Amino acid sequence: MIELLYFAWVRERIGLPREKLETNAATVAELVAELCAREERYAAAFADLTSLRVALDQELADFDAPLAGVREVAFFPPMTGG
Amino acid sequence: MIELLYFAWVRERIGLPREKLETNAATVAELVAELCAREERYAAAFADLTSLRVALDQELADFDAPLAGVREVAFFPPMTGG
Amino acid sequence: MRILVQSEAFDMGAEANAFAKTVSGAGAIVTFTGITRDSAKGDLEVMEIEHYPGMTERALTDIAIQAVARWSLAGCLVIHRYGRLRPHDPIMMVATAARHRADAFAAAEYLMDYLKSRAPFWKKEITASGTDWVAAQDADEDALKRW
Amino acid sequence: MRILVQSEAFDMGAEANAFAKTVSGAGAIVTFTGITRDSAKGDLEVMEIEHYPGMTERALTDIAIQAVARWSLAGCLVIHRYGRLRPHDPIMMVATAARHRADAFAAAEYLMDYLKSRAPFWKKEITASGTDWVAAQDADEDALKRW
Repeated sequence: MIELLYFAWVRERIGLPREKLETNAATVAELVAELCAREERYAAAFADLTSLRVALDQELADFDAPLAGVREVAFFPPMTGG
Repeated sequence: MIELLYFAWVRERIGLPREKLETNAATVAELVAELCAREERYAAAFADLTSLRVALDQELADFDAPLAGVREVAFFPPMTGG
Repeated sequence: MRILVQSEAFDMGAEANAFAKTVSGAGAIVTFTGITRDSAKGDLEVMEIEHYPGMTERALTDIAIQAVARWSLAGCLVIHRYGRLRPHDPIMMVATAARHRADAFAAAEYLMDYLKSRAPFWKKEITASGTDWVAAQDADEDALKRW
Repeated sequence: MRILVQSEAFDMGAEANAFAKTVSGAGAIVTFTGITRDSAKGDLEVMEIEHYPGMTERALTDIAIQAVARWSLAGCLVIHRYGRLRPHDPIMMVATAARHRADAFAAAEYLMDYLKSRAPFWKKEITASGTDWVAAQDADEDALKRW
């Protein structure tokens, strides 16, 4: 069971800030494909991966990173702090 | 008649902060030569011109700058503000 | 090293003075403060700053550790707000202290460059005419390349 | 633009806050504060700062005018003390404000680089073992070449 977190317009498009998921996805990309197949709002949120960032257990990662052992996956747009 | 000002160790070596002078020197370099000929303490202060700076009427200048029209000549070491 | 992520307002001057008291042997203190700018049309009502609790503190701490490792710093402070800000409200500040000015300036710029693109904050402009997520700037991502 | 040459102490935080109030439309405020460091031996009693009244104000004003002409600044402040300072006393500060951080940082560094080598101040260290004029650093003169 992993926890998914969504921020900024990713959160708005998907319509919720977090959810728990049972998945067999081996990588972030596989997880994204699984979510997109589930419902249109996920497909809309993940339509352009170049405009998205992902963090695994609160560390920035790539979309081809493995999910083994990961408890928390967060998706969000490029950050705009400062 | 021009006014001469000395700062930092130039002031200490010459032994006074300012003085007035009647001079026919055409350039700063000529003025320095005139002062050095006058007394040993001037020669000591002006021994190494590369370690000195000069300002004419409160603007940094070169030692070959002309003195025509200048009212205030200041000699000092490289500045150490900040 | 002090990292504060908070919704409360902060007093830039008071924070700068408090920081200065904690750094000994420093000859140079640099502060940067980011202020909420109005929209181009001058109709910004609220700048809403969303963040990722937990990761934010980790990311800011990592960035500060990098800065301390890279320059000789006598101290390093990062404050970043989240929540609803009004035009002219301070959003964040960093402060660095070092023996010499070059280190203090470089470390402050490094902190800002990384904080802009690597700390999980997102800004949304709320104006009379609607809401808009502020887009990341290519220039901010490019700024990282100099380090 | 505000240039202050004074023997009195100043409060870095209060000056930073007062400066921030005078700049509108700025998204970025940078401050630099120079602090009197102790001598290497830790026996500094007084740092005596001599200056050239009249030329000091002119030189600082010229440097600030250059900075304002070169970067888009919403404001610019320079404070420099003279007279007898103790270890840990603030000597001087500059503050810059701009829409974006790059301009505020660059202008503050420019002001500092020129102020170091082109404003007529001289520092003398007075310790238990004697007095010493602080020598200008080649690195400070070299720093001007980048502008």
